[in-house]
Amino acid sequence: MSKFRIAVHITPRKGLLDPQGNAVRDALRTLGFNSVKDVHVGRYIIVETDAYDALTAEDAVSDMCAKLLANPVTEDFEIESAVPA
Amino acid sequence: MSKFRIAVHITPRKGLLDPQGNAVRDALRTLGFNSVKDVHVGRYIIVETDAYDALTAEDAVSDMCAKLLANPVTEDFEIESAVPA
Amino acid sequence: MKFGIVTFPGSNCDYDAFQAVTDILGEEATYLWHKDHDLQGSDVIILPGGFSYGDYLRAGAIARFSPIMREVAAHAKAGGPVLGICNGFQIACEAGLLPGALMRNSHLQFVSAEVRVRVENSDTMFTNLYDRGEILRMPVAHGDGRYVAPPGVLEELEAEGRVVFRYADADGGINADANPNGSERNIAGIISEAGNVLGMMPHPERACSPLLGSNDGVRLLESILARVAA
Amino acid sequence: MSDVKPRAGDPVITPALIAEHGLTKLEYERLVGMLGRSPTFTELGIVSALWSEHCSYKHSRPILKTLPTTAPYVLQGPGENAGVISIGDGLAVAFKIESHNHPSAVEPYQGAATGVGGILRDVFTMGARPIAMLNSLRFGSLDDSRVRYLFSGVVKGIGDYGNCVGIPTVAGEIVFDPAYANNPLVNAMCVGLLHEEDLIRAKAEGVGNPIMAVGARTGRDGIHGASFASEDLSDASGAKRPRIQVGDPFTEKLLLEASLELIKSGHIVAIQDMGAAGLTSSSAEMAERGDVGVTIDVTRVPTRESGMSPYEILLSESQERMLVVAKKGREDAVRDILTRWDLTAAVIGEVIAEPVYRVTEGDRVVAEFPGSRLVTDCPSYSPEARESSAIADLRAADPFSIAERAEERDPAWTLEQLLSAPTIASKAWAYRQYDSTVRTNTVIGPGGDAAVLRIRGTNKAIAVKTDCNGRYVYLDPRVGGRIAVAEAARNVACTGARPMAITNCLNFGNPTRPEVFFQLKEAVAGMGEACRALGTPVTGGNVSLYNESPSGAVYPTPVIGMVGLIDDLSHITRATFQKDGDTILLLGELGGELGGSEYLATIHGKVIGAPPRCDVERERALIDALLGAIRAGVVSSAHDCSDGGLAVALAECCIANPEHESGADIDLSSHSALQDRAILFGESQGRVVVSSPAPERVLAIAAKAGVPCAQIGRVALESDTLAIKLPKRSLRSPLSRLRRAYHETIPKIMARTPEHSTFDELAPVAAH
Ligand SMILES: Nc1ncnc2c1ncn2[C@@H]1O[C@H](COP(=O)(O)OP(=O)(O)O)[C@@H](O)[C@H]1O
Ligand SMILES: [Mg+2]
Repeated sequence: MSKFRIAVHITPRKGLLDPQGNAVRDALRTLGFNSVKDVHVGRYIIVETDAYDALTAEDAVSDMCAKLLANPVTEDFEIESAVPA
Repeated sequence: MSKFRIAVHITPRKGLLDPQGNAVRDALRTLGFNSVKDVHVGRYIIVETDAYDALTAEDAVSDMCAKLLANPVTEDFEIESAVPA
Repeated sequence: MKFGIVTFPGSNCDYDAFQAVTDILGEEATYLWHKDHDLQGSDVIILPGGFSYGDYLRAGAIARFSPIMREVAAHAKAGGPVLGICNGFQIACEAGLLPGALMRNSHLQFVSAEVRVRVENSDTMFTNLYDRGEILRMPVAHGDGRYVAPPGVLEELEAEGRVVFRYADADGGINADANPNGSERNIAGIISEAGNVLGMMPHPERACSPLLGSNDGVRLLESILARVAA
Repeated sequence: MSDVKPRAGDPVITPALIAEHGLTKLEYERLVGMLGRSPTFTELGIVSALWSEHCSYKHSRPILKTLPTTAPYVLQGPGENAGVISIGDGLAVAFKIESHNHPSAVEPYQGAATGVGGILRDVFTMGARPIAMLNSLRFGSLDDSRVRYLFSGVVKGIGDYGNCVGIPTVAGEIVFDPAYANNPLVNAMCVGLLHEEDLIRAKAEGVGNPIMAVGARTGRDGIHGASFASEDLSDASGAKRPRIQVGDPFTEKLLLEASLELIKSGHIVAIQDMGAAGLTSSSAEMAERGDVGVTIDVTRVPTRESGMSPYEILLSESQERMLVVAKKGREDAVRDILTRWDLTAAVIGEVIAEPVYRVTEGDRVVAEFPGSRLVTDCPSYSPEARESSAIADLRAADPFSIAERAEERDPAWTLEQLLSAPTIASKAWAYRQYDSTVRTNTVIGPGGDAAVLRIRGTNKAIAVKTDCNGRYVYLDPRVGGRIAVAEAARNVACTGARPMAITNCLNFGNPTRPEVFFQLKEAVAGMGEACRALGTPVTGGNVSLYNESPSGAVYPTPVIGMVGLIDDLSHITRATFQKDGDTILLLGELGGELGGSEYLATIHGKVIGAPPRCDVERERALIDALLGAIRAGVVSSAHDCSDGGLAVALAECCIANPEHESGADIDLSSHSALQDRAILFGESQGRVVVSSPAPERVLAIAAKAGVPCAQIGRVALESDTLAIKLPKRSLRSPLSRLRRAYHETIPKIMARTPEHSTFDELAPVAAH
């Protein structure tokens, strides 16, 4: 067993209203960043877990996303490659 | 001008209590993911902006982070390379 | 004396602050629109509670860039009193009028309850009508009320008597059970270095009538009156 | 009439498509008859939404007509966005309850949040400023992790939305029963305050007046939510998830302020929330009420996504939107107000003289219906109603035939079991997440019998509460319907308020099943009887049918939202014991019934017997006596007996307020004709526990009103025990144990699952 670090990106599902992203976009424009077209705000989760190898670690995290970390109704998730921690 | 997409990771500053990370870690263990050692929860922000080139876009986003997107007292941020959107 | 109460988009305790000032204190109050640049001659500024800009991103993060905040900062710099309540406290921290930050409650839930706070410093322009060590009852209602500050800053606040209120139990004990949000050192309210900006999570403006459970907040407003009028 | 032709790219109308739209063959024929031709895809969508149960009330309209709706103080009865009653001093109260059951079953956080948003809009479109939120929730057993996930998600959704908008959530009820396992009920109620002269109705008027879309932009959210709400929940519902809308309470707050400013400005003639079936139902209903025609151009509707079809724009259920009929020439003034609040307003149509409902896409007509027949011609059904014989058998069973368990020899054990039943235990875990004090009017918040809000500028207050015991309605719908109203009235009266009027939310199963339709008919009949006797007309409500899952229908649950008026602040009365040495009295009869009780359900796992009798005239007398005593100033506290009976009521009087506990000594030993357990835990109706410093005055007032009343004990502030002498035994419970049972149960259960409260938008567990 070795320790791995896996990063997960969770973003609001496309097409669903993203009030948080909209508020940040508008705020940035008010601050003078007029070229900002769009903003999406999601979650960034880092999981440190023991596993036999990177693949097993990634599989486990994918399972965690489906079960807990992401809300399948409103969110999409993306898992980065595991790195030794 | 072209459109770029820049991802930003904002994480709770090390050493600060991360109750959300701890709660997720405990929850994952309750669900049977016993090998999970630690979890950190941060924000993932995607900015889509117009800029002359990738570098200018990244600079602008770095400025956005310093001004608004991250709280310097409690958070660290990291900007990924701009990709054409 | 005139109180200016800032209405940010999403403020929802501006009305309560207005009522407390006009109805209970019998003083003049005016709403200040976030897009304006005019304090309308206000002597005291209240940054009220609520969810400015929905508290999206971070509580208070967007509101601090509202046009009116430039004048509020100038007013504070000139020694004018500023009272930040709940979301107003969060905005004041984000704006750098007060040190530290307010993070998600440690239990991760919104908390609406009556709490007790102990008066730690009764020698401020906001607390001069209280006794030091006195226990006050006030409502809290927030999701992001956990006060944090870098270690050095905490020591400095303590040393300078700038921790004004601390969550306490009925007997004045400072302990985890009395702490509704996990704030460091049970801190419920702090004051700026110059002593003219107070930020607090509990709602004094909701504690202004025995009919509603407590009028312990009245003397906070009266303290300002006493000091500024003097 | 215009020439309406199918739009390029629209699906062809087939029997399968018609079925998918929830229309029966007969309904489709009715539509063709009305149009005199085949409908376009857009028209099919419109009709599917408007003729859905949710919008058309096709199975409930004739039944609802039997309810009383008038009183001199009713300014607006059913038919508008919310009911309105006058409370004197030129002031009025607008209130309404609504369900969001199906969305919450699929996505509890957003489902509940958008339910709160919708009911808020219903109230502020009447010109009222919302002053309080309530809710009524039903879930399965908390032992189930999926139920805990639903419960925590719904509570967080309600809290986050109401807290952000800044309206206090002050009262409600939460019941846990396996009957709701796969079909939770989430009903939200809003109460608003207005000056009578600001009352505005959603009635399109004035030919040539522009119709404007105001607030958030339209996206592809929740298309066909209304018809979704009119189907059974099956496993296939999971596939419908993209329909779920996302709420934005921040925009709602801006919309609230902007709308109230708009109404005051005099620039508009009507305003209505775009709720279920969105633009379609709001525009059609406004036209029908005003008996005018309308035309709408979908290309002028501000959208969030590009390429939306007329069908999608018309049926979108994007939140935080309003439809406004402005006065001609005031368009810019309207826009200015919205702009000040960072919101958009766009002219999208016009009121026309020609009696048609017309939708265009630019110049092309994509839908057109004659007159207001779209609304008025919708079908109406009275299917067969027949009681299920299985339920009749349950009712006939004798609860006293059930033997006591060995542990029951100590009644303190039974009492603690009941206090820790999640349905009875303190709901502070939930309502601590609701801001209940914002707006500084909350005199009594969650935790009392009803919530009390003072009315500024007067010496008055209003009391509000939601109530229903679905188990009673299940066992006997007529009696259960009566009890729901009577209990709500009693709760309001316990705070010192005269019950004034109700709103209601009828949560039932599939009405095409005879036993469900029977329940609906009977329950509404019972409600009507109680409303007439108590003088509390119905000013509005909501019907939610098809609350079924593969495991069956929910208990029939007609939730009552009651509003009462207190005309002197000094009459406000609390539920818990206040003063040492006060005499404790029981207003009403001891009763001794056990049928349908929480005792049978919790201790014996049985749902049997006839629910308690409910004599509505006696309920009326009880309320008169109670209010008489309160107004005479001789009542220190008043708390009604409901779930768990007299023993639970007494325990709550002792420990419900953790800041002020007191013991009590009670003597009921003279009632030897009754079983001890029936005395303690029977749920006979029409009873209130009162504490008083002047018991003889209470007795005299009760006698005059013809209400039985007896002294049963004394408040013992310093005692740390609730002691009750019974004919055969006695009960002694240390307050510390009662406190633990009552206050710690739900927090402990919810602590088992930290995963459920982790994120803002909750993550579900592995139940899907
Ligand atoms: N969902 C809820 N939201 C707010 N308050 C609630 C909720 N559920 C229960 N409460 C409060 O808890 C108290 C007890 O509720 P309930 O058991 O329904 O009382 P009763 O039996 O007298 O009808 C009431 O004050 C009620 O307002
Ligand atoms: Mg009650």
